[in-house]
Amino acid sequence: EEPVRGGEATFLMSPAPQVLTSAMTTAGAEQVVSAKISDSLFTYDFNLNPQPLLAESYEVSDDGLRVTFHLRKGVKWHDGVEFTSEDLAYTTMEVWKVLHGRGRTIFANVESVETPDKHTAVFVMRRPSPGMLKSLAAQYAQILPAHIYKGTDPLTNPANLKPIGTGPFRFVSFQPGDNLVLERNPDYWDEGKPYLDKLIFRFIPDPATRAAALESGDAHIVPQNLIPMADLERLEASGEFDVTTKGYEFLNEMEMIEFNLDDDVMKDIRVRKAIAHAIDRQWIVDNILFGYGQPATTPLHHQLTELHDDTGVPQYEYDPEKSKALLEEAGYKADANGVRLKLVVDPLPYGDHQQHIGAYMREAMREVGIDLEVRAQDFAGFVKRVYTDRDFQFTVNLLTGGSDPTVGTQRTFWGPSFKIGVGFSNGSHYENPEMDKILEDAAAEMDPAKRKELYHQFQKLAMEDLPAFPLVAVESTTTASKRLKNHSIDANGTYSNFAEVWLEPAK
Amino acid sequence: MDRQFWTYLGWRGAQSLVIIAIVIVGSFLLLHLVPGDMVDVLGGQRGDMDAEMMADLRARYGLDRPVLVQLLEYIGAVLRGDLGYSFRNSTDVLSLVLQRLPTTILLVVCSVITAVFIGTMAGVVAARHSHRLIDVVISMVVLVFYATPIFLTGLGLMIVFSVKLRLLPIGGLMTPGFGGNWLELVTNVVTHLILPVLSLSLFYIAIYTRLARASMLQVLEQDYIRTAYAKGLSTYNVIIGHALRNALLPVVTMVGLQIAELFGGAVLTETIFSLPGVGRLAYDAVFERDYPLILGVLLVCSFIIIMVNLIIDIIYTLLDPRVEVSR
Amino acid sequence: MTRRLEVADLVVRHKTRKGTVHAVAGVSFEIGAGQTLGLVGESGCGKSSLARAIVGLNKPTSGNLAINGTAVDPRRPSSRARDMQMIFQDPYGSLNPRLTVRELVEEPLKVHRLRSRAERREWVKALLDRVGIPETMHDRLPHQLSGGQRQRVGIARALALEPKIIICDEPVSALDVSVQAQVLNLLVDLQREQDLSYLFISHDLEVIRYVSHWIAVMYLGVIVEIGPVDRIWKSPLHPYTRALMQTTDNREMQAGPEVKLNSELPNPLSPPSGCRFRTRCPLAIERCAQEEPQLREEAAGHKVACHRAQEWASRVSAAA
Amino acid sequence: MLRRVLLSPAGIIGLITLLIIVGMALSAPYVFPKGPWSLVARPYLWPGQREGLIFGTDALGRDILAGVFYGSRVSLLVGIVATACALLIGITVGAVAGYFGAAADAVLMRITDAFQTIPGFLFAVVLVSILSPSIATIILAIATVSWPPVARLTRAEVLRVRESEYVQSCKVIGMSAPRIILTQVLPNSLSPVIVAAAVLVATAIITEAGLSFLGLGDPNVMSWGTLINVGRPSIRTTWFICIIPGLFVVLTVLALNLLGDAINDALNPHLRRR
Amino acid sequence: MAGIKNAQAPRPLLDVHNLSVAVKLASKARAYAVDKVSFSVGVGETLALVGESGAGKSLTAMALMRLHKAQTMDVEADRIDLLGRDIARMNDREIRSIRGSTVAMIFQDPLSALNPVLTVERQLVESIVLHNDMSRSQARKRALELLDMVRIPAAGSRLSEYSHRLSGGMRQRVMIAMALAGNPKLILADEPTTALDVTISAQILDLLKELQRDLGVGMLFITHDLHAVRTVAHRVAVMYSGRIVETGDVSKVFNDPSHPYTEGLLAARPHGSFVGAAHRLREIPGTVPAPADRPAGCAFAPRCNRRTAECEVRPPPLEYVGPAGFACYHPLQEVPA
Ligand SMILES: Nc1ncnc2c1ncn2[C@@H]1O[C@H](COP(=O)(O)OP(=O)(O)OP(=O)(O)O)[C@@H](O)[C@H]1O
Ligand SMILES: Nc1ncnc2c1ncn2[C@@H]1O[C@H](COP(=O)(O)OP(=O)(O)OP(=O)(O)O)[C@@H](O)[C@H]1O
Ligand SMILES: [Mg+2]
Ligand SMILES: [Mg+2]
Ligand code: NI
Repeated sequence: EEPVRGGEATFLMSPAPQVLTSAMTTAGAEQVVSAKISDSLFTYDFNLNPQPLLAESYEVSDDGLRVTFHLRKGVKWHDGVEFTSEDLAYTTMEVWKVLHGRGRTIFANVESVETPDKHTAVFVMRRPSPGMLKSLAAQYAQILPAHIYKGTDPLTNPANLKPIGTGPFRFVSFQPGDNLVLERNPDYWDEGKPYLDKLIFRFIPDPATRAAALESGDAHIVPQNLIPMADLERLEASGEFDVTTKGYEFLNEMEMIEFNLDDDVMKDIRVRKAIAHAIDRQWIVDNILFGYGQPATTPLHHQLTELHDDTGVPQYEYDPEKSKALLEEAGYKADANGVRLKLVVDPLPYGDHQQHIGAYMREAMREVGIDLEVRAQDFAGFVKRVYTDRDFQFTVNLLTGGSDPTVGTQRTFWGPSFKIGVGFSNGSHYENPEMDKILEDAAAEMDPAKRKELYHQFQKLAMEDLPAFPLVAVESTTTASKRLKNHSIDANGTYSNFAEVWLEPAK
Repeated sequence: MDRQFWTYLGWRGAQSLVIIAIVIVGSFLLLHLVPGDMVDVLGGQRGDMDAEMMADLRARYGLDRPVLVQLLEYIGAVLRGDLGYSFRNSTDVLSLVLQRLPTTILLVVCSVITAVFIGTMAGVVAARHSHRLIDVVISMVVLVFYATPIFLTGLGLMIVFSVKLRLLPIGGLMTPGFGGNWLELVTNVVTHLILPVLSLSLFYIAIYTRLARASMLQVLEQDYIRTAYAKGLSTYNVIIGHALRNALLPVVTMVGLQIAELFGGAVLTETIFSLPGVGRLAYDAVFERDYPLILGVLLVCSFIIIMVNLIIDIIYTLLDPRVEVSR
Repeated sequence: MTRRLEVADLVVRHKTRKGTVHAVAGVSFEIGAGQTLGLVGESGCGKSSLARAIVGLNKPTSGNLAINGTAVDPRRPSSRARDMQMIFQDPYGSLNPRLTVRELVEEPLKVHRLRSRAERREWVKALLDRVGIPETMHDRLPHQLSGGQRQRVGIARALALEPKIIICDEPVSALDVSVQAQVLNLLVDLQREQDLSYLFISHDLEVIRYVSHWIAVMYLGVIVEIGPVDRIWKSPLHPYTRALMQTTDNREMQAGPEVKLNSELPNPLSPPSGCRFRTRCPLAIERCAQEEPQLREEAAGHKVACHRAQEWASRVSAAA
Repeated sequence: MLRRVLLSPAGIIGLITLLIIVGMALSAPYVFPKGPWSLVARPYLWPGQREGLIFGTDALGRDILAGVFYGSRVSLLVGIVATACALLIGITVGAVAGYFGAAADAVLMRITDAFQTIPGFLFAVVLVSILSPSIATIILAIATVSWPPVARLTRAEVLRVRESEYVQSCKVIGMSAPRIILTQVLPNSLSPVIVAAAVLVATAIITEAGLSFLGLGDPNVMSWGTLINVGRPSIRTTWFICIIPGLFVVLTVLALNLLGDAINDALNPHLRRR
Repeated sequence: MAGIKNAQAPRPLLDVHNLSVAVKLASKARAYAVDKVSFSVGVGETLALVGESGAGKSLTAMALMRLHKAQTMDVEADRIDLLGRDIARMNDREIRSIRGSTVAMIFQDPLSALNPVLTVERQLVESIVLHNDMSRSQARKRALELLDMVRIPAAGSRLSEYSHRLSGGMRQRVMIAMALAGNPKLILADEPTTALDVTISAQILDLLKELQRDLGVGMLFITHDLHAVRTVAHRVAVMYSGRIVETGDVSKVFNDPSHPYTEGLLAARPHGSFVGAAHRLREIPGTVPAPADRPAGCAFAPRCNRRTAECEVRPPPLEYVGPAGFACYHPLQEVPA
């Protein structure tokens, strides 16, 4: 189909972004909006191979300690200033490494950035970091204009709310909590693009309202499961909307149980296994996720096609009898009511799925004689309870795997990442020197085959020790009007810059 | 308005200050005595902050000092017109709240006016025909409005008028990036507000109808109504000229008592109709443990509610010359 | 004659937002055993304030009180209850609507833990019998009684503790004429039987005259004239008393200056200087504005607070 | 009084509806011995789609009818307990402020004012979320925001009754202040409060539903609000999950209001017949 | 004291025949709160309607003006002639046209009878404009005249006052001024002085008497104050439990009553002191029956010491002896057989 220029597309989101740059935050909303305003070095294809954006090409030295980026020429910031390697150097060293939650890990090994000329930047590494190259999309690595930020406190720079970027869309207006209006950048480096005249973001907190807005034609695209799953079938059936799971290959979300290994009951692997056997994960996929996901076989998401490998990895199929036997073995006898032990689960209060899984587990656990209480709290309470007070038994958590294990999964299983007070770190408090070594080696391994093997060992060991039990590998959905084209064409999906997106004129 | 009136107003002003002081101290202590602070949430969301960084942040935001010290400083700041800084939103609380306030005020004021106007009319009609069919019908309809939770009304109205009939926009205060002259702007805002205002006011229409009906019935029993009839006035003139103003007095009082509730109800309405108001701001702030912001919202709301009550007192004084005696 | 109740220089103030009302501005009198002091005056002159201060419902600002010769601190409304009781004006409002007649009369005894249960029953029965409430009505609630019956229950309740002093604040004003007579007769009979002392408040001069041994006339917080009933009735000296008499069918009043009032009570928040009555008094002279007249005895027990009282007093005695 | 209530059609309808709901609450464990949580069938079954599930199933395949039965227990419990707490606080504050007046009145009423100037529902949201949602915190929050009107009402009534002659007469017979408050003032000033209580229960039920709607319900307890919350995201498609419990909220609130009105009417002529 | 003598026989202004007011009770039953009363008021004459509380005096007045509550009461009458027109048969519009203009009313409690939120001027001018063809400014002038007429000092400044700022006597004067605004022929005064102090009440009675004489209007003066009757009325009708039991010239009725109730009422008022004379007041035992509990025969019979079996069967009719009449089988003047 031939793209058509013009038109306004409306993009629904929730929560609302608080600032309009993602260089200093990991919050999803900020990532989505800022990607449209400011381009990153790369975007990624569905197999997570980098595709040029602001970096036309790159090369890595054999020892992996020098990474050279050749930057695109003739790119201008929205205020007309030229984009140079200086911007990249500044952002890397003073923003990503210092202020960005993930960036602090991803770029931890970057010692300095050399700028031999305006269009070349060389990352000098302390240790090789192959994972870094998977993480240069806008959401983790948004480049800031040095001429605006340098010498200021990036956290309070007014440009955070009136961003100046290099991307296909320019900032027009922002009503915090309500809407953000962007317009076409006529000086975009990729001439002719973008196609849309205007891109409007509306922040709608209520799921039913979002569905209604999409249906009434007030909006065109809703990313990341923000349309209630129960509505998807009907919307799809109406013929006016598309539901796709493409475009989340970098996200790789996983519903995972984290067992608190500091807890006397949870310490016992038999109990952990018993819990694992008591859960019918296919039921969860079918009934809670409406089929958008798969029972997880390893801690790595199946969308990480290069590394995901479950051969020889122990599996915990749904088997209540086995579960009961394990509990029996662990010394938990059933009382008159059939109750063997009482446990408390803390589902992550984010969206409904964890709560629903918690509610399902309460019933499933009853089958095997576990009286499960589902605790409710708000997000802050959850984080404090689990990561600071460590006053919990197990969670149902939603963990982002990211484009590479080093970005996400690693922190859940790597001993040193256990830090009191740090959210979404090693919540289980799992410490196994063998595991630590595997993960550290894998992180620095440049050879893809060896790397794959190391991660295979990781997957096996993780499932043997079972500090955390991966329940479901979630597939996120984007729901969009059929009139909106080209919105999920790479691994960044709705997180990409939307330069290619166009809107079919209404009939 | 004589000196007495001003003394009275001064007295009310002093009372208001005391009330605000109680609100400040009370909510401040409440928020600071519960577990979990903003840094915990921040740490959680960022994913990889270490304890040191969190301690740093606490020091930076002043969260590491004794609660009483923080309280005193907060009070000092409030007196200077500074409600603190919302680190989550990278803005100072006051400007954040003020930015959102117009929407909420618009919503609440429109709802109050709608509720009082429709409610009073319905109440007067019902009282005028008390115990006849029309009264029973009005009373029942209004009772159903009253019994239906705001969110059901809101979602219902939205599904009917926005999705099915596509008559009115789904939510928001105006079309994003709306550009047009002021008349178009007003029209745009009005169309956006119809459903939220309706869903918020239906509940209150019920209250005012019942109140106006009861108060009208009571007023119609009064001797001065008999006097008015004895003068030879027609029923219409008696009701409009003599009864209505007296019957409105409890309604006016009720508005004062209920304005706070309306602000509360705005949380739900703003959530459903995605209006960028303070209700939603506070709701979001709660989940982010943005204490300065929560405090700021509570404080500004209380302040506004107190001001509204002062205004209502003045209106009351104008409507009822007896206040100087009765209060 | 023993002095049952002595009141000296009693002052009662009410603070309101508009200012302070001197509802009772220094009142002194005494009541002997078996005697009634009738207190008349226009509405708002402070009759109730005075009565309430005496029984302890108001805290007086200053003043002294003695019961049976023993001083009582008027600012501490402690246990005056057994010596002194009160009968209220509103027969509908003065009885708790939730208690039966029997319970209402028994209540004071219970409060003071007097007598055994059985004795209490007996006593209540006797009391109710005395005030003329038939036994069939003992278990009724107040709203099932007529006004006169309620007032009788109120009287029985007041008598339950066998006090010797009863303060009656307009006990018959709210009653129908035909019932009024019943209650007045009851009160008079009880006084004779039990040697009671009454402070009897009314603004109906005929009623006051009927029940009282002594009459006091109050105006804006002060007693302007006080004396034996016959003296006051036949030869009132204060112009205000004379004005009140004009509103009755008093044909015995001795000739004197004709006083007809054409104005209303001045604002009690700012009473006139000098003689409080001077603004309405057709006979006021200059002195009245400057000097407040004191109560002076013009004849045995007959005291008047008027600068010109002696003028008519001499005429009255001359005529007598 | 009951007779008077039963004489009015509104009173009868209200009472019967309420009795049915109480009946549901009491019979829930017998009718649905497996409890409201058990996953009986596929999620999102429409009412009547499968035999025996007349209200269908919710987002997890739980029987909505069972949820409604058990929900009535919780909703009524929340309503009644929260109201009881609010009444306890409100009546105490109101009675003390009204009877003793002066300083006690000034202090208590300013505190009451302060509570009344904070948007109630918003405050409840803050309270429940920072104390973490559970049935206890929900009750606490509802009670906290609903006592001020009770205090005001009680105070006004107490002020009225305090000035009545029968209270004066109790002072004259030497009754102590606490005894006067308890035996004279409160019994005679609580009728409007009782009427208000019916409405308070109703309001508490609505508030609980509202809190649950915002996701602040107790996940371990099946209330109507829980069902509404579960059904809310998919209200566009499977609206019945939300609407059925919603209708029960409406019904209960209606019934309570009708009953309150009837009690009010029954009390009033009684008081007026003087 | 003697009643006021009326020189010539009055032309009837108002002639009421068998007026009844039925009150609907809670139990759906009806009770006659006013039971077939007949009376007339002549031009320039004052008829006092006396009786104890609940006798039906106010209802009688209300029924004449049709101001009773239609939902709970029914009014029946054979005939109510007002200036030759039968107002019992008038429709609502016609009744409204005579309210305030031909017939005016004054009520017992002037505080509650005046609208608290409207100024005196607003209320007075409203009446004036309604019944006279006047502009607002003329009406204002007329209002001042009226206030002067009822002797309100500094009338000009009172116009802008609200009723709660006025004293009781002043309020009643305003009410009277309002009643006079439509130049009525008949004034119904329902206990106009009961709420007032004795001294003020005397002033208002004087004023009413004067106005009535000067303007030549007829007045139905309702009261339970026997002294007031003597002061202002020419004739009196005594009501007991919804019926007129005795009527006649004031001096005749008061000095030589025929009905035992009238006599009892007069004797129940204290005259003299018990202290010297040691006499007790004459009591009438029992209380006035409520309309629903009224006995079949003479309503007064249960309290009457002259009753016979006859009295309990049928109510005695009101029989006239000349201008006076009474309803009793055993009048006081009866020569014992
Ligand atoms: N509680 C109070 N607060 C303020 N002012 C009061 C109070 N009680 C009485 N007053 C004022 O004190 C004055 C005397 O009142 P009081 O009730 O004693 O008069 P009274 O002679 O009993 O009148 P009445 O005949 O109407 O009963 C009046 O001006 C009244 O307004
Ligand atoms: N609205 C009403 N509903 C029922 N009964 C009524 C109503 N109004 C008056 N009555 C009854 O009618 C009877 C006559 O009342 P009315 O008011 O005419 O008495 P009244 O002679 O004016 O007494 P008062 O001296 O107290 O004014 C009373 O017994 C009263 O109870
Ligand atoms: Mg008094
Ligand atoms: Mg009357
Ligand atoms: Ni005479």
